[in-house]
Amino acid sequence: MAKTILPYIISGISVGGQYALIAIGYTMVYGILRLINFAHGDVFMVAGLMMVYMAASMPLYIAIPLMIVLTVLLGFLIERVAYRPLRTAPRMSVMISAIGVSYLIQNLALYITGGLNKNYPTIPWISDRVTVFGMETSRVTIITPFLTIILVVLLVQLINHTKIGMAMRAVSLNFETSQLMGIRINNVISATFIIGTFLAAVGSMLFFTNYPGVVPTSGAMPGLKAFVAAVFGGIGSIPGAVIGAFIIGIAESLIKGLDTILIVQGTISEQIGFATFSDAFTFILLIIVLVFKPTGLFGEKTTDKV
Amino acid sequence: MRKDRPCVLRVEDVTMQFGGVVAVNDFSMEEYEGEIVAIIGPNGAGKTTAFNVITGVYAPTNGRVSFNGSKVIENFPKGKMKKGYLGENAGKYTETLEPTPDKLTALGMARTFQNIRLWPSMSVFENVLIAKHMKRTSNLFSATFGANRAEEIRQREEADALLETVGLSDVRNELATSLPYGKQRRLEIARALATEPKLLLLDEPAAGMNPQETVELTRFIAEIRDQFHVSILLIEHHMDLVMDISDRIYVLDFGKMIAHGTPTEIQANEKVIDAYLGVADDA
Amino acid sequence: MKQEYRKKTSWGALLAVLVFLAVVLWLDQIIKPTNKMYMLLTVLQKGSVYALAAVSMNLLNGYTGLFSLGHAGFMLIGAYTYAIFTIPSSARDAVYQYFDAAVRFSFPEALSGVMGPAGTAVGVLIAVILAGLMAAFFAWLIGLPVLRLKSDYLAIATLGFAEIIRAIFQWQKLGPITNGSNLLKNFARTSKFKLELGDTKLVLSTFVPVLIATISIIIIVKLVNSTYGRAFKAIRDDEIAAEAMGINLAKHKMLSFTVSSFFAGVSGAMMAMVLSIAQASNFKSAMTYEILLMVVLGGIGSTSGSVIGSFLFVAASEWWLRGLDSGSFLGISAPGIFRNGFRLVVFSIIIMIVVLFFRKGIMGEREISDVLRSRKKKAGGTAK
Amino acid sequence: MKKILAVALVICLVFALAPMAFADDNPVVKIGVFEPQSGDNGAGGKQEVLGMQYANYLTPTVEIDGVEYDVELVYADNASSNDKAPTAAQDLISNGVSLVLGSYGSGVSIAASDTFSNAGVPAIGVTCTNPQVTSGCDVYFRICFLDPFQGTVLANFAKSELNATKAYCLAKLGDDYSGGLCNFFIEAFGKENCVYEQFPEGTSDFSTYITNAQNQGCDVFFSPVSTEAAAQIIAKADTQALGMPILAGDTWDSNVILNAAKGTDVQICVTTFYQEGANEEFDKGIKEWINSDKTALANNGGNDELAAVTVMGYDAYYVALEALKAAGSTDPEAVLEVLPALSYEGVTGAIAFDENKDAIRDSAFVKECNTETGVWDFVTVATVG
Repeated sequence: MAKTILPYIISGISVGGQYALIAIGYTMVYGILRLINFAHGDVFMVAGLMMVYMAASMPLYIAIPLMIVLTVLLGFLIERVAYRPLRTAPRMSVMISAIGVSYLIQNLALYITGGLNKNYPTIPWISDRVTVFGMETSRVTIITPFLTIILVVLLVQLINHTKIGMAMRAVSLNFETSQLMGIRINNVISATFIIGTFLAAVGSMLFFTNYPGVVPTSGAMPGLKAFVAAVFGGIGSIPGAVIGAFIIGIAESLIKGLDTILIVQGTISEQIGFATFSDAFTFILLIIVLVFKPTGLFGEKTTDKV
Repeated sequence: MRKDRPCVLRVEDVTMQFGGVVAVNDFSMEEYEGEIVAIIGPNGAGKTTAFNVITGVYAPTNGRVSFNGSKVIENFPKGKMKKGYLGENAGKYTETLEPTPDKLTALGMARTFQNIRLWPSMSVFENVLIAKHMKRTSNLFSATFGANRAEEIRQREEADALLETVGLSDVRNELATSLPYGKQRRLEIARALATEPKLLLLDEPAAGMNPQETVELTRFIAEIRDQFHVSILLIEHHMDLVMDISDRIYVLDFGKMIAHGTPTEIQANEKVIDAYLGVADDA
Repeated sequence: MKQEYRKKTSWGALLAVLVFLAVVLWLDQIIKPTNKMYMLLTVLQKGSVYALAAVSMNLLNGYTGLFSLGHAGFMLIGAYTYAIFTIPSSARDAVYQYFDAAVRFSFPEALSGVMGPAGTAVGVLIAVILAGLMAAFFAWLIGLPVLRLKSDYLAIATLGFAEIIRAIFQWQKLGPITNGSNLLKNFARTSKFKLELGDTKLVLSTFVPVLIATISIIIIVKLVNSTYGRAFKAIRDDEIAAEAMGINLAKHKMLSFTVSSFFAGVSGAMMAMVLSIAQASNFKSAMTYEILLMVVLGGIGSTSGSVIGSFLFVAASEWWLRGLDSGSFLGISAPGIFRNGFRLVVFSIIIMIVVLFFRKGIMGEREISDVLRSRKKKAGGTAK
Repeated sequence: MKKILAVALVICLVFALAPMAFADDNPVVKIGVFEPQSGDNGAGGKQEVLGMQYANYLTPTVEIDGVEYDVELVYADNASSNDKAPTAAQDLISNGVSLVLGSYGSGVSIAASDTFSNAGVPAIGVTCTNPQVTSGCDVYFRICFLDPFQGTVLANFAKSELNATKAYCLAKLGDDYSGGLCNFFIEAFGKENCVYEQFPEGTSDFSTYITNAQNQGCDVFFSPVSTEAAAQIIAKADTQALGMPILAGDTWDSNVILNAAKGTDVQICVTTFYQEGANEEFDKGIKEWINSDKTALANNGGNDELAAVTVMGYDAYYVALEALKAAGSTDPEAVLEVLPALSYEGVTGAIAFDENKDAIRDSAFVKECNTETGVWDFVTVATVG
């Protein structure tokens, strides 16, 4: 039994770690701007594409830092160009703008790649094959969760113990009041986007090393799932997003293997086709959470003012 | 007091807690047909919260509200609230009755809002007409395919008549939010009247008005009580207005009712003077 | 000042619609598929599908203020319902290649047996309505839990439901009904819509979808102008005030959601009809986004805006900007830049410009009739 | 007001532009190329087009009814997507093509068949192997073998050559090519001995499917999916030590697979239409051409390793020319009339159509990937007896 399930769990934890790195960007932006940044998943994809093109023309030790810097720049620019002008507009307009940005990035990527699958460069060491518990896998699978947790701990430290972190917490509690208190909202928002895209860039490196094909729509599904993870954990809460991401990663992996697990167990005799629902399951989880605990696992309750 | 008349609204032991904060604590009151009753109290005393409980916006933590002799809202502390309940009447109420505001409006309660909530994209006329939606007999299909023409014409005429009565006919086609403040207030009241209520709840109708406008409003409120045969419950800070038109007054402080009586009684009440009038001069 | 309420049948508008339909019917006869101008018909066909989809989405997002992103899911239900119930029995086995088809009933076929050629038309109509009803039914099921959610949570929940619906329709176990994840075809489709009057054949390939869309949009316009439409707008403008004025939020949101989904289902059926195939994998969330962008382009809260927006969108992406993809555009030849995908890039930039700088879209919240009226006023000097 | 003006301006512009397209009266015959240039099958589609382009480069003109015509290839990208296919097809038809070649991937061909049939423009399927392509459409012909045949060949090969007793079959949801081929494979291999799974579009995590195959104790991994997915499956099969041979259909006969498999220890066998080296002269010519043309080289994945689909594309072009010659007209209707009786001796063998408008072919090549050198090794020619 354990041997049957273990590979799914390990692969799930690894995917979960990658979702977590994307989910943090969603949850932080939502916490501050109340905006579902639909373009975040696409930024993640662009990070992958940049790596593909840069690794072809320069050594990895230059390509990786450069890719991270450029991705962060992209995240920063998106906020500046597409969200900042709409700061006072209704929430729906901003969300539409986010969808528009996502549409633009995907189409741009489609144009540049010609719609063809691009193979992610092999990053030495992390993509080597290793054996864990008698199971063959790549090293990236094993290091992802650890790296994720280290980054999250660092981030939490940053938020709890630095001036910008305090400003972020203040802004997410109350936008207008913080503004009145002299916090430079724009700087805080830019910082949020920079941190979010930085983590997405790191996440993209791990994700695409693990699943080495980059297409224009590569970011859409992981992005959506990461967002669901953020909602699941309670939007605005960083530990919540991380835990949510791990749960979703593992659940998704188990769903894909559920037929096999049940057949090996002897519970069922033929395929049921659960794998069809591997993406949909995430959303089923989302709807259950939204209906029964709309604030997620760690979110705080708010009351509307009349 | 007009105890000879039927009781329109009876509030019993209503308590509203938000987490550890008790906004309204064991508030009880009644209002009889044709009365104008005011709730007063310093800022943060829980007046608007009490309003919101009565109109169904919030489900109370504990207590009961009856309207026109029948029970419409009832609740008792449960879940997290059960442990943290700070009121005195736990266990008195056993039923859960939490209607949404529209149900209460359908029964004959209508309200205005402290910070005016007109429908901004619509004209003055439409604002009143939509309030008539509730009185429709048509369903989605008959309305879409124009089978409700007679009703539609009638409702339009009624809305126009109402605008005429409240003196807003001249701005009928203006955008509601383009009106001056005083007229917006008046329109909000007209809109509430369009639902043909028995009880009209006015949340600080004179807020932000100058003395001249306040005097007009005072007259207006008295007029509509007589003309539309409604009882009126109002929250107000303008003491002139309150003392002028109220039949009775309830005074809230920190969620608790500290006094009630006729304007003269209240003006003489020590507690009220200490807690309220003594501290804050009327705005 | 007081104006008499007059019945809003504007004969001018009706005449315009009839003339438009007649022109479409005429174009249908003169433009053959091998003609260069056939693109015009393609645009009319697809445009009417998307116009209805956009108008129905606008009913929800624009008039009721419910930001829902589940449109593609309801269109999928409509497309499948329509397709499944119009495949002739002779073609069933070929379509359900790997399954034993469970549904073996076709409305057009059954009715043409009873009523002759007219039965086919009635059958198609019944299937289209059934497609709408199915979508509305699913919307009702979904609406029960999710309509309580606020703005962006509602958006993401409905988006999720669309994905769930898509997965269900692709499920192998439902193969006997849905043909698994494989495509459905050979059902009643526009390319086969013809009317035989003695010797002359009347081609109806474009006329039928345009007609269905026109009727549906007229119904939606009537709804929007009715007391229910006003209630929807009240909910959009201020939910709390609407509820306080006796408008039952749950009921009206559900009404708007199901009606919108009904027409989404109808547009899904039309999409199947026009594309002549139906497959779950086509109804991705990207389709919802595109429809949303059409609504935004035309102006959120304007029905005529949605119609104009979707025709512009379809015409630009299918026809006018095609040159951007194939080497030369407006006489400029630059195969290096104008290559595959450039059209969509230009297109998405245009959309971003609209979203950022012309937030009201083409029409704002106005309708064509408002625009015409204000022009008439201007022409008539100061007369009120 | 300004906006109305703008809209009116745009409309005027369009109608001003439209007539420009009519002025084209050179003696040109147009052949439509209905192939994916983007999306999942974009890489494969480009390789198939290469063959047509090479043939067009060798034979740019054709004599029809005594008149010398320039042959123009008109492209339409069906984007590997069933909902884009009908519009792409319509685009070709409106462009006045005499006949259409394509597509790589069966789904798009099935999706577009109605459009072709409605316009009466004949289409010749080059490598679309699903039976529905021709069975459901009166104008669709095809020059390759069919999935029932290919599936049986593969199943027999798995049983007899690979000694497999239990097969894991992986297809893409909603993809007629992989789904169809898996179905016919399962039919031939025995339903009870097969595990059949489908992955949704946009899947990037194939490791779970590999674990599934291992856990269920399968001994052959059959996954005739697109080359995009293939590269990822191979990478995962390597890192997770799959431990069973991978078997696939004609799409995998591509240098994408060779590149992905080189240096790994994964065993890969495919069935295909053509074996490199069967016609030395042709091989040499086309390789020279590919190497001389930068775009062609890029479209072929950066090297000159021939894909079978390229060769099929080459043959398809000549079949089209033969049809035009036989018809003696550029009229699609005339071409349609002569197609059933047409025969042509191509590089991939003799081509003729049976009563189902399908090619009469009874053999497929089986190749195995040499993971050290990164080329295909010929295994056998398989037929179904």
